[in-house]
Amino acid sequence: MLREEKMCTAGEAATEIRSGDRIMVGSFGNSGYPEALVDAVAQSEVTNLTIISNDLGSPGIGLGRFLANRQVKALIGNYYNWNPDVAAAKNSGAIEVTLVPQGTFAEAIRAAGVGIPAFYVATGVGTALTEDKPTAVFDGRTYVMERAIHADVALIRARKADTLGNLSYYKTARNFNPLMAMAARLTIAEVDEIVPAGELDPECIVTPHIFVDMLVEKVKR
Amino acid sequence: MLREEKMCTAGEAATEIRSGDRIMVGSFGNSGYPEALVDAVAQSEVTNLTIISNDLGSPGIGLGRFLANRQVKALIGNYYNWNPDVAAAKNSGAIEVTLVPQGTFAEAIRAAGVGIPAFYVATGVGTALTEDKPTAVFDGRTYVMERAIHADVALIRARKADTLGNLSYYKTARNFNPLMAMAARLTIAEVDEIVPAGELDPECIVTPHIFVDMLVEKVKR
Amino acid sequence: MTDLVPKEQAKTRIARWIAQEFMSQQRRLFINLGVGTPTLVANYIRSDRIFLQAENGMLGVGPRAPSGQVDPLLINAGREPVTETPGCCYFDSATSFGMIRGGHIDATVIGAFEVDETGSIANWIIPNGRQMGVGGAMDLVAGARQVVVAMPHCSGSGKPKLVRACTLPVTGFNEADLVVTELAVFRFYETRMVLTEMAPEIDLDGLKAITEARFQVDPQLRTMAV
Amino acid sequence: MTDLVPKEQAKTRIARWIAQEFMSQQRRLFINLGVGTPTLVANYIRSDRIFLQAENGMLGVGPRAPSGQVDPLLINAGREPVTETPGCCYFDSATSFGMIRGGHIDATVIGAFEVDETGSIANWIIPNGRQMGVGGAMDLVAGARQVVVAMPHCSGSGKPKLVRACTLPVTGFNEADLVVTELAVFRFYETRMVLTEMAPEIDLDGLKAITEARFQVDPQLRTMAV
Repeated sequence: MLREEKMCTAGEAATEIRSGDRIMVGSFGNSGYPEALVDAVAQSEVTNLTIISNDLGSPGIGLGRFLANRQVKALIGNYYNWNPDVAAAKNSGAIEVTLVPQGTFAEAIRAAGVGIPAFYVATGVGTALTEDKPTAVFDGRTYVMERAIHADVALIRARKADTLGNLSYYKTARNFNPLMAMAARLTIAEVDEIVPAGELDPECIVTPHIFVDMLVEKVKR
Repeated sequence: MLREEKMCTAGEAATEIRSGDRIMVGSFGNSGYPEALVDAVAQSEVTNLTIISNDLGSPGIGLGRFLANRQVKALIGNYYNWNPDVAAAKNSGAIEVTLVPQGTFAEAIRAAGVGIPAFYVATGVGTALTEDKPTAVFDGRTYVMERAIHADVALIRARKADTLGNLSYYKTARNFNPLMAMAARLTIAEVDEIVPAGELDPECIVTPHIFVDMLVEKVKR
Repeated sequence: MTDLVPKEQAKTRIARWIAQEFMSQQRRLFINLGVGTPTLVANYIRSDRIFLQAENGMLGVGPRAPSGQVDPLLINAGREPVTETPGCCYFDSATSFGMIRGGHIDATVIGAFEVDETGSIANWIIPNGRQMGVGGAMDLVAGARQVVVAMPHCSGSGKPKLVRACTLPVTGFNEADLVVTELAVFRFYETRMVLTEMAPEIDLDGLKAITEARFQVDPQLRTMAV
Repeated sequence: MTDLVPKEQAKTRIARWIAQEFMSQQRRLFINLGVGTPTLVANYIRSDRIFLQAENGMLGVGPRAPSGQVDPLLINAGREPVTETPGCCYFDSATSFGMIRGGHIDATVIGAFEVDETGSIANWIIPNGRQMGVGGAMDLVAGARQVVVAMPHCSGSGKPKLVRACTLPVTGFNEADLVVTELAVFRFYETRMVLTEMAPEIDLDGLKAITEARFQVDPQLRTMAV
C-alpha cells in the first residue's frame, strides 16, 4: 500500500514543484544527481526557481539546463566555475547568486533538517562571503553565525530504496543527498532500484524513510 | 603496522586517562557501553573525573561504579533517574551535575566534533535548564544558544572494527558512540571483533577511522 | 486518580483512544511514545502507515520482545526490550533528535505531572531532590508536530493534574495539543483549551469539580469512546 | 613563473618535496589535497600511514583511476576519477567538512593566487566576473591543522605571488603554515614568515628580488631537495 503511495514517475513528481519554489538538488559536478527528475523539471513550465545545489552542472547540461531554460531566479551554492553561464547571468542581472563555503553549505542544509536555525563556524571569518553576518567570540576565536538553508522540495539521488523509502547511496554520490533529504518540505528520491521493505540491512540504511516522501525508480534502458 | 599502533588492552588504554580529565562514555542505561574500558578505569587510581554520558548506569553498576568509587567530580548528561546515587551525591555537595536535554546533549557532542562552538535550538526555552543561556529570535520563534561539549578522552563501544579503526555498531547501541568518537582529543574504542582493513563494506562504515585513536578488542570468554 | 474508572481500565482506555485517533488520520504517521501509559498505545495500533520512533536511535520499533527473545541492545528509550519491524533502521542520537527537533515526528505521546490551561506541560521533574533526569522530554514537546498528553485525570492523591498554571518545573510552554485522560479529551487551539469529549461516567459539573484548568466546551461535545 | 625551473619540473619538485615532508613525520596523517599541483603530491607518497580525504565524502582515496576503470561516482573534489584503498569509506558532506572544520584533518595542500607575509591566503576568486566558486577553500584553510600552500614562486606574468598584503579577496587570514614553491620553502610562526630552504638555482638576493613579502631567514637555512 505504502509502495503505491510513495512511488510515482518523474513527470508526476515534477508536478509537485511550483514556480517560485526553493528547490534543492543533490549533485556534484554532473555526478550523482537525479537525472530523470531534473529532466522532468527542465521540461516543465515552472520558472522563477531558487536552486540550492553544490554547483550548476555545465552549460546546458545537468542542472545547467535550468539556467539555459531561464527557469532560475536565484542560486544558493558554492562552486559555479564548472558552469561559466552562471557568472554571465549574474553579471547581466538575470539571476541572484549567493555563495556559501561548501562546508557551511552542507552544515546549513543539515541544520534545516534537524531544527537548528543558526550555528557558528570559523570558516570565512573576515572574508567577503561573511561580511554581512554576525560574529561572536568563543574561547578566544572569532566565529561567524550562519543560518539554516531550507527548501520547498528536495530532488535527491540514491542507489537503492526499499518500498518504505529507506535509502542507501553509492560511493561519493552520497555527498549532499542525505542532507537535502532532511531539509525540504517535500523530498523526492530518484533511485536505481526499489526492493521490498526489510531487504536493506537496517544498520546500513543511510536515509531513514521518515525523510522521504516520494520515490521515482529510474527507468532501465 | 597500523594495527599494532592502535591496538592495546583495556588496561593500557586506561593509562591514557589522567585525574581531572573530561571523559565521554557511550552508554544508554547499562546497554552498549565499553565494559572492559569502564572496568579498567574503575580499577585505576584516577579521580576528579568529569563524566559526560547519557546516564550513569545503576548504583555501583556500569558507569555507576565511577561514582561508587568516588572518582567523579562532575557529571554532564541528561538522565540520572536510573541511578539515585547521583541525586544523593549532588545533594550532599560531593559532585556537580549539569543536566542537558538529551537531544541538545547529542547535538552538542557532535558540534564539538565538527568544529561548531555553538548552535541554537528551541528545546527547553524558558525552562530551568536553559535559564542562564543566551536566547535569540529567528523567524519569530525564540531559541536558546547551546555550546559544544568537548572531552579529553572518549570511551566508546562498537561492534566491529577493521585494523585501521573504522567502526560499525549494533542496533540501538549506536546512539551516542559515533558522536563521542568525534568529540574528544583521544578516542578509544572497545569492539567485539577486529577484521582486516577492507573487510567492512565502505558504504556501511559508520565511524571513519580518522576519529579513532586506539582499539581494544573485547576478550572472548 | 478518581475512583470512577479503575486504574488499569483507565490506562487501557487512554491508550486505545489515542491509537484510534492516529489510525483515523489515514496517512503516514511517525510517532514517538514515552514511557508508561504512552507505550501502551502501541498495543492498539493496527496500521502499516504508523511507524514508531525510539529516541535512542531506532525507527520502526515493533512490539515488546517476548521473554526468551530479548536482545539487550534492541531496546526503546525506556530500556524495554523491543522487536524490529521490516524496514526498521538505526541511527545515532543526533540524527534521532534531529528528526524530533526538525519537525519530522508527527506526534509524541507523553505522560505529565501537570498540564495547565495554556498548554504548558510539567513532566520532567518533581523537585524532591531524589530524581535528576530530563531525558528527551524537552526535545519532544518542543519538536514534535503534535504533543499528546496521556495521563490520569487526577493525581494519586486525588489532586487535579489539569491546572491553571503549572506549579512544577515546566518542560515546555504552550506545547500541548491534545490531552487524553480516562474521563475527558481536551484540545488546545493556540492557548484555548477546549473539552471535545467526555466519558460516560461523568457530567460537566463533575468534570469541572476535578479540573482546575478553565476550559471551553466544544459545541459538538461528544461522548468519549470507552 | 620564473624561467629558472621549467614548469613541469617545478610542479614535480613541489609535489615531491611536500610528500617527503609528510612521510618524514612518522605518524598517522590525514590529508586533503586540492586540485592542480597539490593532487600530484599523492603520486609521491609511499606510506601506509598517510590517508587522503576528498571533501566530497571519501576517506582513503587511492591513485587516479586508469582509463577503462573509471567509475563516474568515484571521484575526488576536482571531479577526477580515483580508486579505493582498503578500508576506505564514504560519508555525507556535513561529516566530511565536520572532519575538516573539527580539526581532524592534519594537513591540507592547496594552491594560491597570493600568500602574504602574515600568512593570509587568496585562492578562491580573481574578481573578473567570469568565475564564481569558493568550494571548500575557506573551510579547508580555516579547519585543517596545517595549511600547506603549493604554488609557483611567481605568477604566469612574472609577478610575485608572495606579497606584502593580499590584493585579491582573501580566503583565510593568517592561515598559511608552510609555503612551498619551486625555489623556496617558507614556514610561518604566528605571523612571522621564515625562509627555511632555498633551491640551488637561486641565491638570497635573487629570491628577495622576486618575493615581495618580507621574510626572515632561518639561521639553519638549507638547500631545497630537488
